[in-house]
Amino acid sequence: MSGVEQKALFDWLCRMGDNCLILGHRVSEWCGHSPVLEEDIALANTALDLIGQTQLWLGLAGEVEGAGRDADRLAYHRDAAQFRNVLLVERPNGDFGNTLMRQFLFDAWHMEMLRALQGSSDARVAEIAAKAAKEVAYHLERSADLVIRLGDGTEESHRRMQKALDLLWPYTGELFMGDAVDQAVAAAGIAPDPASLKAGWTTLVAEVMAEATLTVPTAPFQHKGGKAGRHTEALGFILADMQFLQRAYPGGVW
Amino acid sequence: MSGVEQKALFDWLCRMGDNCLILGHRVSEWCGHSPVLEEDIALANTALDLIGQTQLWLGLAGEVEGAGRDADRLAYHRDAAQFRNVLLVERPNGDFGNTLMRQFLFDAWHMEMLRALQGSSDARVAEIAAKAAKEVAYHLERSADLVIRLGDGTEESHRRMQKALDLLWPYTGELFMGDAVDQAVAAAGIAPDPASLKAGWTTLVAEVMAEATLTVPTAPFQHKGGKAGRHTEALGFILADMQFLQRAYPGGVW
Amino acid sequence: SEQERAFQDRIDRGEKIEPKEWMPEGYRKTLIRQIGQHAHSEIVGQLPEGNWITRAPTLERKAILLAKVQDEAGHGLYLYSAAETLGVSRDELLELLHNGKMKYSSIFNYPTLNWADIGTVGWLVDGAAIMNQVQLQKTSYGPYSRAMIRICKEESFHQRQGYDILLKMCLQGTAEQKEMAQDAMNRFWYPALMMFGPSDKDSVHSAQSMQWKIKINTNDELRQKFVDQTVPQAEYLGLTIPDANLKWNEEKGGYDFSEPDWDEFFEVINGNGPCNAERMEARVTAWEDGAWFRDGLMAHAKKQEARRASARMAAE
Amino acid sequence: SEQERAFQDRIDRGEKIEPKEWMPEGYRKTLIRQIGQHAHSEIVGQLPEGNWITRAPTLERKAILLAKVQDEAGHGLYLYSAAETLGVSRDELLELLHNGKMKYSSIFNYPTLNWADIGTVGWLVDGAAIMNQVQLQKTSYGPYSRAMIRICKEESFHQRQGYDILLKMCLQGTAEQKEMAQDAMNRFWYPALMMFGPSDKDSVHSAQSMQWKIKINTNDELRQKFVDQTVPQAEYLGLTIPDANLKWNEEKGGYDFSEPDWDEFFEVINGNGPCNAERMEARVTAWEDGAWFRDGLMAHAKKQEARRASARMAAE
Repeated sequence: MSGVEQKALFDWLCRMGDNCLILGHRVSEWCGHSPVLEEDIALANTALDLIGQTQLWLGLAGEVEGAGRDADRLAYHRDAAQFRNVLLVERPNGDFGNTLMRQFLFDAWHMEMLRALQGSSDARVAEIAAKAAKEVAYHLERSADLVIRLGDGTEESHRRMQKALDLLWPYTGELFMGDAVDQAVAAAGIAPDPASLKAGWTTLVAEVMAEATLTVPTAPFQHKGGKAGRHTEALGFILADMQFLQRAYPGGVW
Repeated sequence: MSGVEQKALFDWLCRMGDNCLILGHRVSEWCGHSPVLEEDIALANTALDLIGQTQLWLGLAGEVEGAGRDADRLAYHRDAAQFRNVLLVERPNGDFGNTLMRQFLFDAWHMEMLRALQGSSDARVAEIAAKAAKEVAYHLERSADLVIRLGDGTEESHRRMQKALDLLWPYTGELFMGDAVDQAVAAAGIAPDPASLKAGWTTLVAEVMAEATLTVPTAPFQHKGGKAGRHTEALGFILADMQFLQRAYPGGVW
Repeated sequence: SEQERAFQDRIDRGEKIEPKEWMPEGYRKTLIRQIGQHAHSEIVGQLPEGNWITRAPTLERKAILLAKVQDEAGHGLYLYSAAETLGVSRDELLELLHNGKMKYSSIFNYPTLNWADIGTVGWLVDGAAIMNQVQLQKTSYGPYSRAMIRICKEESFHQRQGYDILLKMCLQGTAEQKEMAQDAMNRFWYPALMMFGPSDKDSVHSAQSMQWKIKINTNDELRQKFVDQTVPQAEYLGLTIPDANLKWNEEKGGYDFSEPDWDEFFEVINGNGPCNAERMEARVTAWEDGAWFRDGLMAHAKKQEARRASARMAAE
Repeated sequence: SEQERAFQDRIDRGEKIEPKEWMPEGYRKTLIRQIGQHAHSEIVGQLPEGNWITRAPTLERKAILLAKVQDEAGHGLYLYSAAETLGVSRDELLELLHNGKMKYSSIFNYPTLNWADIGTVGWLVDGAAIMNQVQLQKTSYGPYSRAMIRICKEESFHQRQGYDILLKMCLQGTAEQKEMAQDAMNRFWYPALMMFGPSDKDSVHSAQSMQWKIKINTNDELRQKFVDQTVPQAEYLGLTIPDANLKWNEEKGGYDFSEPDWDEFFEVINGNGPCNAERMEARVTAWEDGAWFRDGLMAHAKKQEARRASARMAAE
């Protein structure tokens, strides 16, 4: 692997890992506060899967980088500008409908991505993807189902889900925007071109929203920046909590 | 000064400083989010005064300790268990009425305390108190006035203020509880016995609440712990934000 | 009565009582109270630990804590199901929790203030809970007993994970970390002892519950067992138990120790603990804010049912 | 008309127009829009800086930032008062802000992502604002001109404080801190240039505003002045301005530089910036959540008035 490719692969792996880490963090904020016990369980389970995937992606990122950073080092000792997650996953939880909608929009992309990655030219990537895909298939099944039921539920639940969709929609475009990093890993056969995932995602989202009686927004504006380290103001606060102990107690053993 | 007295004085100064620091932090969370522009200004001003007082108290604490810690070191490099503020000041902001009620209950104590401290046997303490008293007199005038106007305003504003008073009441008792630290500084003539402030405080609170048409709670239970470093779960999150930069960038120059 | 005597005979023979079978009203009520409280404790118990999930110091610790909190919610589910076999629904029980008519374990009214608290909660609180629950595997009500068997397996896992946090902090960690652990011990020791309930002589329900084998051991027996088990573990960690009277008693073959402050216990039970108000507010808010969600799912289910019905009609 | 000519003559002679005096409707409207936008900018401008108050790295920096944000709210107050002299109330203007019919400076739709952003906002954003405001001290409308004189004094203080943050970080700080500062520069440079508005040739209102001396300098003049002033300051900090075309032009005695991306500018103006939705949500939420507070104060004032009235009646 050339140095350039290695750097691109590292960046790309951080994107995968950071998406899982930050979404897992957001989901875990619900712990003990969800509308019904079954959801407490399901959310904890989702967060747990995502943190597990974080360990795999960031662990591999550290290996690829070869600078002695392991998954924890990457998770706990980078500041916001070094994080590579898409903005979607750092959006505040809002109400439970907003949390579910964010989960569905992400899961639908995540599933497409992991499917494609199982054919990666890098065996380690393919292996992680295969493991994660099993978990994410379940996440997607669950979030799609809930979006449908709540969209086509009461007037109130419909209103909330439509609002969530409208609010989150401008954060979905980034999932499919490619840059030099994406081109490099795509050229090496490691990962798909992000744009190639859009058709499948769009179809699934359209189907689910139709069944949920929700209207897919058409406004073209889309946020971006997360993949390059330009985040929203929310991320700094997430990291202040997440990293407190590691930052406050250097040399601690946990 | 004996070693014991010095330690007690240090602890006591931390209590004074930490009260200002943590309340200042809470108040500053409102910045740009208050119900009316005049309140944005007043709150920023209150927070500013409190941070200024923090610098004086913690600065003196550091001097007394003589271990090379300055006010910033004390503010930014202690964890929750080393903080000595009363629990009242770390209570979440809640609605604006709750914030005002917390401010009034604290200001009323703060004023009594600062008045007494102007006769401190320690000239440095008396000097800080004299300076702070001018600012706090204004805080108290303002918070008492608003509590009265909102208590005797609409039904809704009355309800909110009464709820705030009921919620915060069990956090006022700690202001008047003495311990070995208080005894030591009282014996040295540095600060009053906390219990001695209660009569004045109670009278003022009763007057203001009467004018505000609010009912002073009678339930006897009172929380404690903050003065000894046993806080509520809220403080850790406050510190995670407050201390992030100092913790994350050791050796930084700001 | 005849029925009551026959019932007691079955209990004495060690038979399990099953849902549809006759039971005295007092037995049913006591079980509902006990199982309900236990279920509530599991869900309220998510809060103090959940408080540290976003701040867990490593990814592995975060994952372990998430799994633990998930287990607790799961235990809540088993227990509400066990209570439902006695004719009371989960929603009814939750309403009693929310309006303050039912309690949860008072240990969860204490805050978690540093990361060592998470270890300590696992070690001491889950440890005390297990001590209670192990005996309850032998309880006379079948569904409760079976729930306990499942729960005990997971709990002992939790206890070991909690102890492991402290092993790391105390034996490999920095001086600051060890201080955290001692601070946690100082705060949790007596509340953990309180978990077994008041001394047998002051315990209202104990005698009847033991006769019905709803409880197997007395509060004091369990507390003694807990202390005897815990002291050497604390010694291994190098932590000091905050009790000047703690001393090995050769004669009784166990430790002598100070009673917790029972006034505090009753205060906390009655709402005056450090976190009672927050815990209840968190649960009630979650429930109220989630009403639209539950209503939405319900409405969807009805629509689906109606659609299926009209599809059947069309097909006929 | 005769009146309009006389009005223009007064302006041309450098006289100030005062509230009660006759003015063309267009003049009044233009002023209301400009002063209102400026006032809104001050209050929305509290948000990106307020975002770092709780995380300011030292007590002194926290105090300075609090004072600054307080000043901004104060500026908002002066400006709403100036607008009120034109017959529009603060509440009316706020309603126009909240329903999206009035704008605020689009710079505040960019996020503050690290502590150097606070320095950079002070240095570049306040710097650009001052460049605009200094000329406005000479504006033809009296109350506006006087508000500007007060504001300018405070703003130049803010700019120095912002630059001081960067001096510390860039000249005495760690490599990581310098990286933060460069990152902030990269993100804020073009948005700061946009603050002067589109190029004169594309600016709708400019010519008339200049004739009325509501504006004194053109957008392009001010932008050029800003770049010429800023480049050496950046050099002193050791920061690179993210513009490959930036070059001293001996002939014109100023720098050549790249235009900002005006498509982005218009997108952001039209709601599609990084933080537009958050900023508006924050302001609208603050206003709506505060309704009970404002109503309470109003109700109390009425009660007091009624009490005074009945006391007067009783006394008569």
